Amino acid sequence: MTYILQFLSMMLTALFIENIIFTRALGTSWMFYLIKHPKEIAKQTGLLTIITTLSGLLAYPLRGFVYNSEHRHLLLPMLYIAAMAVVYLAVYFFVKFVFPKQEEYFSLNLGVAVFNCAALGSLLVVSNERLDLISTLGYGIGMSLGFGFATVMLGYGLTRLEYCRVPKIFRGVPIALIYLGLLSLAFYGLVGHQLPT
Amino acid sequence: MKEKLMFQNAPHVRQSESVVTMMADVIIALLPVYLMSFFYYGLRAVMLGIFGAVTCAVLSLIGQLLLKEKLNFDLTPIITGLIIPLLMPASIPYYVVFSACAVAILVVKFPFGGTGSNLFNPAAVGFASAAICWPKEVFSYPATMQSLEVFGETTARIAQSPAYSLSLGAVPDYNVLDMLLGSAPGPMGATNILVVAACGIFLIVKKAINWLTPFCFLVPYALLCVLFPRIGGSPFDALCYELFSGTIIFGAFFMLTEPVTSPKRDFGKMLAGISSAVVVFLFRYFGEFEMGFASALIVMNVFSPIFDAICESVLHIYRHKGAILASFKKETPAETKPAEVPAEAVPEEEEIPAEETSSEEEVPEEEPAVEIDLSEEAEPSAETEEEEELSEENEEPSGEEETV
Amino acid sequence: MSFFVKGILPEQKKEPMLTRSTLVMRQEFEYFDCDFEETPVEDLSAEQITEIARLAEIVDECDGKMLWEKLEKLNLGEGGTLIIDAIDDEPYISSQMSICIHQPEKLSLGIELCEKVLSPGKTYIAMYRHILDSNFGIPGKIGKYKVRKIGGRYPAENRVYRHIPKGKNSVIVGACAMLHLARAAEESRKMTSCFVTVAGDVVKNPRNVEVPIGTTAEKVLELCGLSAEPETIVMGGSMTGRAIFEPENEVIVPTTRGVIALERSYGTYSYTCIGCGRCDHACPKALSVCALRKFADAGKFEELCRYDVNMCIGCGACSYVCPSRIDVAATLIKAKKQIELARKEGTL
Amino acid sequence: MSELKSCFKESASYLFLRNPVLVLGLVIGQLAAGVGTLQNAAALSITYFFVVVPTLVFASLFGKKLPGWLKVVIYALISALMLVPSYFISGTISATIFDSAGIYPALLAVSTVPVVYSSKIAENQKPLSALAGGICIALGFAFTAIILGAAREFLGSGSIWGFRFAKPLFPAAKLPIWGFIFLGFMAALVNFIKDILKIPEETPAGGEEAK
Repeated sequence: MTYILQFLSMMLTALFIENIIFTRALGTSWMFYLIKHPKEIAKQTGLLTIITTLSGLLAYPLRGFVYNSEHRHLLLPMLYIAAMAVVYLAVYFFVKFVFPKQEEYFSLNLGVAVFNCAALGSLLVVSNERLDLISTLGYGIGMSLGFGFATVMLGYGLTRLEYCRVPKIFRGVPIALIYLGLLSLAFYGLVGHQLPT
Repeated sequence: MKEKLMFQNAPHVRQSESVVTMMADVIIALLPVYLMSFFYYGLRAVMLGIFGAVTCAVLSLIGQLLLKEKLNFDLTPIITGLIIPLLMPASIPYYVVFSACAVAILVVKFPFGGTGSNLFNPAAVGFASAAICWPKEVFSYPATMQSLEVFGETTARIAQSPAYSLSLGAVPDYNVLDMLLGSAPGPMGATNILVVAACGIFLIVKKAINWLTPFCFLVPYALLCVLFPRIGGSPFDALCYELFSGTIIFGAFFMLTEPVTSPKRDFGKMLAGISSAVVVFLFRYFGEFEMGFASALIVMNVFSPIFDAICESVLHIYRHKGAILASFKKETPAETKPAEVPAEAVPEEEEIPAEETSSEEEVPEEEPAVEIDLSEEAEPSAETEEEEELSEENEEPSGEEETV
Repeated sequence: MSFFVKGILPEQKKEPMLTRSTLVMRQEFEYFDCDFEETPVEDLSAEQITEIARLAEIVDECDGKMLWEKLEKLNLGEGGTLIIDAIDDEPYISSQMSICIHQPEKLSLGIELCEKVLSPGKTYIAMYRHILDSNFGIPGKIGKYKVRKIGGRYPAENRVYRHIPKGKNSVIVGACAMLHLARAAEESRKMTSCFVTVAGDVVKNPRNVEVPIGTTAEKVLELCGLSAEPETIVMGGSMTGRAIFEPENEVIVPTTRGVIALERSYGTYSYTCIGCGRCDHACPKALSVCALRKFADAGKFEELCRYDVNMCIGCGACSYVCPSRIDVAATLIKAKKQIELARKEGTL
Repeated sequence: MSELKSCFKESASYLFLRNPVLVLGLVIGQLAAGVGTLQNAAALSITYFFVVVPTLVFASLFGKKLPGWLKVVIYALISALMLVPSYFISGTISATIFDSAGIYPALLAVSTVPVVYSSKIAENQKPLSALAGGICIALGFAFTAIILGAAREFLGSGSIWGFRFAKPLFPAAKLPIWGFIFLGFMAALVNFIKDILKIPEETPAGGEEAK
């Protein structure tokens, strides 16, 4: 029971208080891509959740060796990218032999869903917090779900911008960035005054 | 006779109320609040207000010039500039007010297209950004009844605000009457609960704001505070301290009701009020800062179009009720013959005040089903309709009683 | 549903036109010939009355259709209702109401004839009740016919249907048409004139005037006198009428209900929408007007259709209530027409 | 020769008119959150250069010979390998650079350009134009990052490259939110300059800006 509570509290923390987009600004370009393709959001968020969980599990026993190294900042990302590569291959072959019909979709989209800043970023943030296994899992899943939540929220706001009289020079990327910044401001009120690491 | 004739579209009589009168009402309602803060903190409070208003007005003119728009002297930036200092302590340095106003106008308003297009409440964002940037200045409140230096650094005695005590889980050392009258330290405009509430009721009576928004915000918020108190003691104390500390009452009347960023329909306003009560409560309960209200308001602004969409989908069903019912009844023929069939034979469905403008084509466009909607909920006589209207009007005073 | 649809309550400004007697503009009468000219009015048969309406060329002023077409097609029967339209819910306009007040005998005769043709179970005269800015009392009965006071907000004409019993036939005819029917039956007079309200803040002597069809707006205004140069002259109702530029070329037609001269124009008076949502509540059809206007400005036709722009009846309530003085109704009507055009061309 | 010229013209547009950050909207998060100071900006620029250029060149050389599902892994692993030299070079900037820049330099290895762009565009290019394109993308990134880093460092802590010479004007400028907003205004500025020069949206000419 305590494990479940711990898991849930870490998940909610990662989902709202330390939202991956609003407070850590990870995976924004992928998010902007997804906003243009709203049907993909649910699928890719699901993929992201699976990938982060699996890679986190895979790298969890190994990261103890890396932590105390002098070159932690170099070795940790390389370890995670290697883990992600393994997970990518595993998932790909799993799909290829179990659901052959889905192979085309996965060969096109799985790569983007695995190798992106949101996935690697959430893994790195989790490892920097030095949490135990349950919390790591909860935090990772919460971060992935938080990504989907932020994408939906931002996508809704940006469609609203189509009907605003946005000046010509602000249309497109600039207004999306300002909108994102202002939303992050709201979440900062919750977190308090601290820089993310 | 011909020379002066001008073109104008159909309704040739308009309501006397306009944006200017609405905004002027809000400004008039803010003046007593400034008077009270003048009473408690001296001239500096008034100077901060004037400084904020002038800054915002000048910046909005600059923004309009930069966007090469037609210059439009609307009063909305002045309201923004008057609200921002009221959310801050009277000892706030002028540069903090300036930066908050600059963010409100140049970041929140103009990139989105100026008045009427902003997606966030400018005052809330301006205040939130200042609070994040200079938390020490924004959240240290001077004790009341001391005249502060008009310009420059202040050397006022700093007191702990009730909101901060609450966030620590301690009972504030001011009694409820102090907090009602505003002699507890806090944001310079938001502590005078009685004055602020009176000004809010003035706005409601003048119909510059809708009574539903503050009502639907404050009642659920009070309920939440009673159910989950942060401090010990009787629920009434907890309620009063939670409700009267921070910017809850001020925000409910002056910030939550901002027309641009709030939902359009009454139903949407109700939903928004209730959900912002929950979000504000959560932000204040779990948040690090005392600025829960402003942050929660920014988050709620994102959701207001969703509330509009909910209203629209409800009304869509209402408008197509006839057609939906008909299709439903077709599937279940066991029921009695629907009333639609003879009513469709009503020959002259549409009675538009027929003039040249409402041309002939529009008449057959009207679907007969819609007329049935009206007839279905037919009142038996004109008297009942009058009662219905009276009850509509009677609801307003009841809302005012609750909010005081 | 009053929670969603509130409607508007415009200032009616019907005084002093309503209580003053109708002014008759000098004109030549035209008469028609028929076989039953000598028959007393009481003995006319239903077919003969329809024939009279046809010969007299009576136009129903509330929708511009010929009266005889209405009379010919219908036989209401026991459960049917005949509604005499004297609603006049637009500000200034009071031509139909003034007929009911000043010429009740003629009107009763006209209604009696009409009843003979349609044989309805119930007949009443509908009038708009909310004339708050004058202490004029609407009579309970005109002749032997009951007056039903239509309450509520503008546009009241929709609300008439609320009083129709479920599943029953009903027909609405204008009060002026009834008056003309009575005249035609008694004097064999053709419908050569119509009733027009001449009002506005620069009209010296605002009155209800009976003018010959085809008179120019300029002449009508000269008759009543102007105290200042008007910026806007409106043909038709104050809510749905049309601003005119050449009063010497614009003629009165049977459906014209008013000529209104206003000192100030709202044409150049424009703020941006602040999203207050008053238009949403004003709309009698429960449309999301605020969103519709945004879509119309952005040219989003699919969204406009999804939000039911085709249900707009062009009543102008949204424009009336807008604090920013935006021409919401005109925008929506234009968008509606564009969509109809696109549908015809098959591009949508 | 003219082919070479057009290839360079194409690549040079990445510096300004098709700036990867301000116009294409890539790698925003790392810039907004990671570039709080000028030193961080330099570290990120170096890392980005090392990550992007070899990956793009590799893609144009061998991309077409690889099966579709393997490509992404290979590109990601190459860019991860390239973190090694960039780590040691950027380590010379300052002793605490990796503590202040945090996880953001490492994240560049899996950003859009090395992973997606290489398989979508660089594969169809010749190695030379891929090289030029990669260099220009990295330079365009560096240009944006350095301006942003300098501005935020000056406003946020009143210093440039760690040398303090003024009182901080606006301490919150170091926060990611202000990174987003500054980037938004910079992108608006680019649009404004494009608007003044009357450069059409689709066909960037990119001559005089490429200094």
